[in-house]
Formats: sequence, structure tokens, C-alpha cells
Amino acid sequence: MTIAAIVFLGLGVVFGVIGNLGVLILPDVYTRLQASSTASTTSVFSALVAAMLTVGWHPMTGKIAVIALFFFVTSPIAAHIIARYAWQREIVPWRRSFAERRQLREHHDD
Amino acid sequence: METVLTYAIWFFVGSALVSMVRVVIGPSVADRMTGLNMVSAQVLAVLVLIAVRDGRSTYLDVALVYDIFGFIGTLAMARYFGGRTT
Amino acid sequence: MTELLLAVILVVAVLAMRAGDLLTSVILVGVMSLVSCLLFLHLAAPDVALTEAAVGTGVGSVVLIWIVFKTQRRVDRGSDR
Amino acid sequence: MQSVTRWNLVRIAVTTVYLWVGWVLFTWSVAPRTLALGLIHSSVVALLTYPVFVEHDEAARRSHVPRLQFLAVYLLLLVFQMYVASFRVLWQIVRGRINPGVVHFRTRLRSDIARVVLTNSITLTPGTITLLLDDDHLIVHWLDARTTHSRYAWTLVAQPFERLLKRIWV
Amino acid sequence: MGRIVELLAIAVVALFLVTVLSPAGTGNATLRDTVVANGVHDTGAVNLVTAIYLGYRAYDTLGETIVLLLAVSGVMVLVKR
Amino acid sequence: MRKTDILDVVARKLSPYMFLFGLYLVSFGDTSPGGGFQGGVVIASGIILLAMARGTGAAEALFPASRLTVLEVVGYVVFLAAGIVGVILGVGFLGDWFARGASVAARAATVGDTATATAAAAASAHRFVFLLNLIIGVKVAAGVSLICLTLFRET
Repeated sequence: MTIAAIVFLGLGVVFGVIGNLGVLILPDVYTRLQASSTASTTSVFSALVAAMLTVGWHPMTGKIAVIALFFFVTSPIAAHIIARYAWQREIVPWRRSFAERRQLREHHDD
Repeated sequence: METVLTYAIWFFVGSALVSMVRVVIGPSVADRMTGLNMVSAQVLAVLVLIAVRDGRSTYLDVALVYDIFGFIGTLAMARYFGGRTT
Repeated sequence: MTELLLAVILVVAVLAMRAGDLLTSVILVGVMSLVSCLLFLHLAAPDVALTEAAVGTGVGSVVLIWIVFKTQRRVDRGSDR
Repeated sequence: MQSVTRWNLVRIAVTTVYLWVGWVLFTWSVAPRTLALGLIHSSVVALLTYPVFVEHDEAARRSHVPRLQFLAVYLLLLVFQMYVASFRVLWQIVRGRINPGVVHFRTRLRSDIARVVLTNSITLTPGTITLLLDDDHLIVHWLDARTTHSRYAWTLVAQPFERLLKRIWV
Repeated sequence: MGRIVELLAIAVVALFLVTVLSPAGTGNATLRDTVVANGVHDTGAVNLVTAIYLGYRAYDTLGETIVLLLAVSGVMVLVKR
Repeated sequence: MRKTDILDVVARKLSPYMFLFGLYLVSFGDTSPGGGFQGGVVIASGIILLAMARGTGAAEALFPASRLTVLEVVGYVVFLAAGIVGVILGVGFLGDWFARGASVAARAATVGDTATATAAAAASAHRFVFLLNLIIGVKVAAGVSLICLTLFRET
């Protein structure tokens, strides 16, 4: 049980680092939201699962499960709301230039 | 286990601090809201981990209220910042 | 940890005062309130933390948002949108 | 008894049961006093809010009684996909090789809650976030846009979820 | 000049917070000990903050509810115009 | 056929749970960090969520502003009445008048059965705190949601 909790905490730490890195270095709002909504949600969810594994069968288990469920529902919706806000404010998504995209695609095909 | 939890708490606090950089420097309001969302999620993790470390089940009520109000704050910002004419 | 959180609260509050844009100020006040909720819980006062989370983060920022919504927007420095 | 009255009673009952399950899960105790208090509270809340919890025309039985076995499978799949997607986003961020694009497609799900769950799953999983959900039109921002063709994008992004969601909620 | 005064004010506030809020200083604890010893028995509330809020200081709470009432009526009068 | 809007669906399905959680905080205010005020604000947040997602009109269809106003004022009057009942029964303003348990407890204490006495006193006091918490919770919920509904009505 403890080992599993530590593994989940480690996953949470890894995804937290990556989420922060992504939010800091990616070029525009939508891509930053990608990093935030995917990596950061996974990180916090891992931490909650680790907490649940740590306490075992205890009155806290149900509360943490409800918190995890609530977080699982609200976090993507908050990301969606921010994305919709940006989209309705007509913030143009960042794109690679045509040449770079073609190069990338050729690289994919190799 | 307690030391591991303490290290995890420290990590998440530091991570929330790093997310605040995006809140401060973000060029547009949507960027800042992304940062706020991340800070609130990570502080939620810190609250739950503190509750587990101290073994107090009443701290979890705080975490749930925190979750609810982070969501409502983001929602209010997105709803009412959008309607303005710049 | 207490000193760190206090320093963060202070820095964020100063940034919120000095921000050129009112929307930024509202968001920074929200962050400040989130961190102070964490501080109260760390000082073992779940009551105060609960009230702070409820009033400071939720209703307080909703009222602030209404106020900003009612004002004319004027941007000092070059932040867009 | 009028059929409208009967339908209202059913709505109240459905709301009460859902809220009570949430209460029991949250308090995590089977003490009779707590259970009774939860029943009272959830019926009070249900009396107040049944018009919003169950909409007047939301009458399909399947949208209130999901098939639990498929739901469990779906949740497991979702969590697994979430981790896989996070590793992919991690890889893309580290390599710096992103090719964002915006695609549009239509979903085939009928019920409200299934559409919302689909939107949530798309936002959570493989490098995609939903920008707009307008009835059955979805506009999706894709971190690694392999195509902009509507139907092909639907096959890649939404089909694996829709196949299960159609069984759970219609 | 203004910047220097501002920094000085912030430093003073930081010093105040660190010295006052540091958990080392406890001060006079007679009232706290009394409440901790008798609170549960007197008011029947395990949560001692509730014990003070609704048991020992219920009269104070009555005043707080008046404050909320006044706030609501003030907002309604101001906004309705 | 209605159109599907994600925020609308989420607000509909989530706000009853917020009301329930607020009631949980109110009714377990004596053992958990909650209490009347916090629970009331959480209940109000459910109404705010409804108002944000579906417009203030939809929120006021469920909770009309006139009824909330009445609830706010009546809450205050009931709180006052709960104090005055204590005066009438001779335990002082806002004293613990709940049930006859107090007098029973006093009589038991003279006999010497202190355990029963403290248990009875604690039980009645517990119920009194619960009552006060409930009144304050309803009042705060009405007040805070009324403030927010009034602010956001015209915008």
C-alpha cells in the first residue's frame, strides 16, 4: 500500500514539473491550457489517489473520493471555460509556419 | 510515510509558486486565469496532503469548499470579463 | 513554511496594488486569498481557512468582478485583451 | 392522479436518491442518525431543486439509470487514457515538437449528460481541449493536429469514447 | 522618494507579521485554558470555535446578523436606485 | 429540443450537491470546522452558480428574490425569538432552553448521578447549538445570495 502511494506521489511530482514547464514555455493560451488541463490535472489526481492509498479504510477515504470526483468533474470544465473565453474573445491560436509543418510531417513519415 | 508526505507538500507549494509566475507575467487575461486555475488545483493537493499527514479528517471539508470556490471564481471571471467591450 | 507563505502573500499583494490593469488586480487578489487560506490551514485554524476560502475566494472575488465590470476599462501599460 | 404530478414525484424521488448516495459517500458513516439526517436534508434539497436537477423533458430512463458495468469500464479507461495522454504531452513538451491546430466535428450522442462527459473526456485526454460545444458541434484545439478533415478527426478523437458512452447513456 | 517610502512600509508590515504571527509567542493563555477545559461541557459543541461563537458569545452573533441584514439592504438600495 | 450547453448542464447537476454540502456544514457545525456562516455561504454559492450559468432569471425562478428577502428578515426575527424564549423560561437571553433536559439534569445532579446530568445537559445544548446554526445558515444563505443576485441582475 505504502509503495503504491509513493509511486503515485512520484507520478504526481513528475507531471507537476512537466505541467509547470509547459505552462511556462509554451507559446500561446491554448497550448498552455493543454499543459495545464492535462498534466496538472493528472498530477493533482495522482496526489489525491496517493492520499487515498495512504489512509486506507478510514472515514477520510470517502471524503477524499468525493473531492477527487469533484475535481475530476470541475477541472476540465474550468479549462473548457477558459478556452471558450479565449475563443470568444477571438484570440488567434498560434500555428507553426507552413514550411515547418511540412518538415514536421516529413519527419513523421520517416 | 510522514517524511514523504512532507516532501510532497513542499513540492506542491513550490509548484504553486512557479505557477504564480504565469499569473504575474501572463500577457493576456486568459493566461492569468490559466495560472489561477493551476494554483488553485495545486493548493488543493497541498490541503489534502496536510489533512492526511496530520490525520485530521475535518481538514478535508476545507479542501472541498476550496475546490468549489476555485471553480466559482474561474467561472465568474470567464463569464463577466467576456461581456465587456474593451 | 509560515514565513514563506507570508512573504508570498506580501509580494502578491504589492503586485496586485501596482498592476496596471484592474482585471489583473482581481486575479492577483484571488491568488492572495488562496495562499492565505493555505497559511491559515497550516497554522491549524481550519475555521478561519474555511471562512477565507468561502468569502475571500468566492463571494469576495465575485463582488470585485462586478465592480470591475461596472467600471470603464483603462489599460496603463501594454497588456492586451 | 395527473400524469404531470406523477412525473414530478418521480423527479423528486430521483433527485433524493442521487443526493442521498452523495451524502452517504461523503460522510462515510452508517450511523442511523447520520443516515436519517441525510435523508431529511436530501429530500429538502430535492423539493427545492428538482426542476433543475431533472429537466422537465429529460424523461428517458436510460439517462437516469446508467449501465453501471459500462460506466466502471469507462472510468478505468478514462483514467488510463489520462495517464497515457499525460506522458504524450510530456514527451511533446520536452521535445518541443508541437503542431497545434483547430478541428471541428459533430458528435452523434443524443443526451445532454453524455455530451458533457464526452467534452470532459476530450479535454482530459489526448492533447485536446474543447473550445466550444454548441449543440452537437464541437470545436477542438489539438496539440498535435494530424488532420483537419472533420470526419477523420472524429474517428481519431471521439470515436473510442462515443462507442462506450452510447451504451451507457444513449 | 515614493518608492522608498513604499518599500519601507512593506518592510515594516513584514516585520510586524513575522513577529506577531510567529507561533513562538503565546501570550496570556488563561482564557484559552478556561475555554478548552470547560467549553465542551458548557455548550455541548466539540468544535470550540462554535462553542464560543454560539455558546459564550451568542449575543455577539446576534449583532453580526444585524450587520449582514444592513449590508443586504444597503446593496439593494444602492443598486435599485 | 433544447440545445446542449455544457455550463448549463454542469450547473444543473452540481448545484444540488452544493446545497447538500452546505447543509452538511451547517448541521455538523459543532463537530467540524463548519458552522452557520460557512455553510450558508456554500449554499449561496450554489445559487450563484445557477445564476452564472443560466442567468439570474433562472435562479430567481427557483429562489425568488422576494422570498429570499422574507427569509432574511424572518431569520433575524427567529434568532431574536430563540433568545427571548430563553428569557421567558428563565435561563437568560439566548440561554440554553432546549427541552426540559436541563431541569432534569439539575435534579439528577443533586441526587449525585453526575454522569447522566452532564450527558443530558450536553445533549440538550448540542440541539440548541444545532438550532442556532440552522437559523444562521438559512439567514446567511439568503443574504449572500440576495446580494449577488441583486448585483448581477441587470448585467
